[in-house]
Amino acid sequence: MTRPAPRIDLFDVRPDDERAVAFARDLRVIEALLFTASQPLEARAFRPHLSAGADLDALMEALTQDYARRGVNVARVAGGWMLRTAPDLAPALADLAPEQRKLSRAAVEVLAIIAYHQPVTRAEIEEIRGVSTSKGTLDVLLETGWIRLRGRRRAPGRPVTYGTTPAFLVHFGLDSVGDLPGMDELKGAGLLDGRIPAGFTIPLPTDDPELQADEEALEADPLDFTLSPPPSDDPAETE
Amino acid sequence: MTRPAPRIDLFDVRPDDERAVAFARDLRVIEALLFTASQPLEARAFRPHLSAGADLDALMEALTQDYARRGVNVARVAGGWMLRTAPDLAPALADLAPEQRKLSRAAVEVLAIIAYHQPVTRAEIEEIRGVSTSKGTLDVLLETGWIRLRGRRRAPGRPVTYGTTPAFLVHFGLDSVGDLPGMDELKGAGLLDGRIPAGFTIPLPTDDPELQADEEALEADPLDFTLSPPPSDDPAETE
Amino acid sequence: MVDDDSAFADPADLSAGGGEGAFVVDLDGFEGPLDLLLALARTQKVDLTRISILELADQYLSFIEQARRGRLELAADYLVMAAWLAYLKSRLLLPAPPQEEGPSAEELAAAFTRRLRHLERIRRASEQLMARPQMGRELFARARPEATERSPRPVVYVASLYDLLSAYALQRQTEALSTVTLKMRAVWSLADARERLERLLGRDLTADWMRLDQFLLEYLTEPDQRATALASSFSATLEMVREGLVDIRQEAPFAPLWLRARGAAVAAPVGDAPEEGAAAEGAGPPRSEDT
Repeated sequence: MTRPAPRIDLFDVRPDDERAVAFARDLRVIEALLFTASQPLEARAFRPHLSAGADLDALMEALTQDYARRGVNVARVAGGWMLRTAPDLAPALADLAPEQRKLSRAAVEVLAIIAYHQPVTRAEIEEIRGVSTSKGTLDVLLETGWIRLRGRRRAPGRPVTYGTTPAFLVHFGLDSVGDLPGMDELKGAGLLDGRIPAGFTIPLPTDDPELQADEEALEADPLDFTLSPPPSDDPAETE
Repeated sequence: MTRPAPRIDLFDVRPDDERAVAFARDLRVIEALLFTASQPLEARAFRPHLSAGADLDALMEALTQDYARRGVNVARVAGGWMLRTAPDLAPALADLAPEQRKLSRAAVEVLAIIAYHQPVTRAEIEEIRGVSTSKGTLDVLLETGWIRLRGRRRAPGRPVTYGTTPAFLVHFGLDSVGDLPGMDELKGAGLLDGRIPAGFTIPLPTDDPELQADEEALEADPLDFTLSPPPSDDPAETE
Repeated sequence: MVDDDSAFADPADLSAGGGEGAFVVDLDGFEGPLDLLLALARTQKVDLTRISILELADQYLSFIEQARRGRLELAADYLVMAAWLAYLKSRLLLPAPPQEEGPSAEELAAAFTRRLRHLERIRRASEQLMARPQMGRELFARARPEATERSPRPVVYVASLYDLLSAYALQRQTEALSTVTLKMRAVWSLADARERLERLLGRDLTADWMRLDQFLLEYLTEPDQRATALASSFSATLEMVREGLVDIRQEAPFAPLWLRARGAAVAAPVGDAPEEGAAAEGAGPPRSEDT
């Protein structure tokens, strides 16, 4: 095994090398921005803070390299970049992890179906699994913040469509839903019940906030209390 | 001015150099711990995670040096260490885009009543909502610049009347408050349903700067701070 | 349909039902018939594409049979699936009828296999997904990202016109409807009426006959309370008559009701007033209780 070459010190620049000075400053700014961000930052979050004509790709590449062997890494997630601890340190940091409730197999399966088939309705999830989905399962997934109600399918009954959130991508370290593991295997597979012809392929999942052609907005239905906003927690409001 | 010597790459170690490997690993762990910490960390916070016999002073010294020229620095704070952005970057990080904050449901409700019922007093708002309105809610609305104190109702207690501002019209894309949809339009939009009892009306609001017949000027009362003018952008209010 | 497990079920190995051919009949471990079928298919140890549907159907049917012999309550889903597989099996074994409608037995079987394979792929994908390093478990982000040398951001509030209008409509609607309920609560209870009557009669030292509605007038500023006040007061009056506290009389049906405190009238013989013969029904009881 060969060791990677020692890094060049990106921050060690000659003061008269204007480009290098600007590059180093931009790197520092990006580093600081990433450090302060609670969400992955997209390119447009950096631009206003960088020098004119900064090469963001080169900057991100240099910073990613620079952090690669450190205890904190630059990761490409949910269409942006974020800092997070290095995966190999997980055992050393294990006691930082709060006691996590493990998702049940049912919940994991429903999450996967939503991720790979989004936008997807509850009936479709049930069709794939062959069992009805308890409301609790969807509630737990909604509570994780990984799935959301997208809209309604333009179909009889106007069923709600589900999809994943950017928080889902961040949690599982994915840049986009196209990077979901096992996508290739699923793509060629026939879908759902026997009525669908053999050559049918699964459409690529999309978590685009824009509604699909067969979706419509999820407007509040006064009778559907599951969609009504939660009660205000402002004590003065509750009389 | 002399440039400091380029740093040595702390993370570039020969795999057979056991001490260097342990040192680099400890550095990475410290880095990760500092990164995830919400408080400055004291020496004893690191110990359990480090290799036996780790020289914490040497580690912290090396890490502090290593971060010194970066966009994020190791700082000695309150008897511990923390990572924070380099002080010289503060101007560059200053947020250019203002933070978008969603109004609470309570605030939207109060705003809606003020818009439709202006000039309206707090008691009248509460009558319509059926709950008391926290001062915070009105403060937030005043902060948005969308509502203003108009004057006082010529009635016992001389309650303050509220109304909307031109900024309100701009934000909601209205030409005038007269463009707020009336009952038929609200019904048409499905916002009001058929259960509305007879005699239900929606008032014609006015945001005319001229005081109404039952209003009088809002002079400052030196003892009543709740009525003191907000940081209003309407200079007429501040006298 | 069977409900799946609660979202945080115990993470017991759910494939526990599927040993080497010899099945422990325990449906608790399975999430519906498809799950059971997948577990059964696994015992064939072949790729799902090459699985024998006939063999699978037999395995499933005998499993269900065992479960029923063990007097286990079987969810309808399992029985529906059993019926369907039995049907598919017979279609596969028997020669196709000359004019068959709909998909052929082979097409049904193929579609069924696809469905099983799809669930299996989703399962595999979900395992891969969950095997990834996850935030807060293996990877950690900044705990308090705001603790930095940054100047505070200006705040801009956002709300949409739709938010505004729906909030308004919802409130007005709620208010309009709740106002109706409030009005319905504006009822004189019997206790209210009696308390007021007692106060009135106690105040009236002369204890003359007085008209009930006359006395009520002073309370009744709102016309829509008349009916409830009159009804409750009348009922209260009857109660007080029964207790011997007041006398009541009425000249004719729908004529004004008169009442007076009984205590003031003890001296006067009650029964001799000629008008009392015309007293309405409500005035009857006092005489009978007089004895």
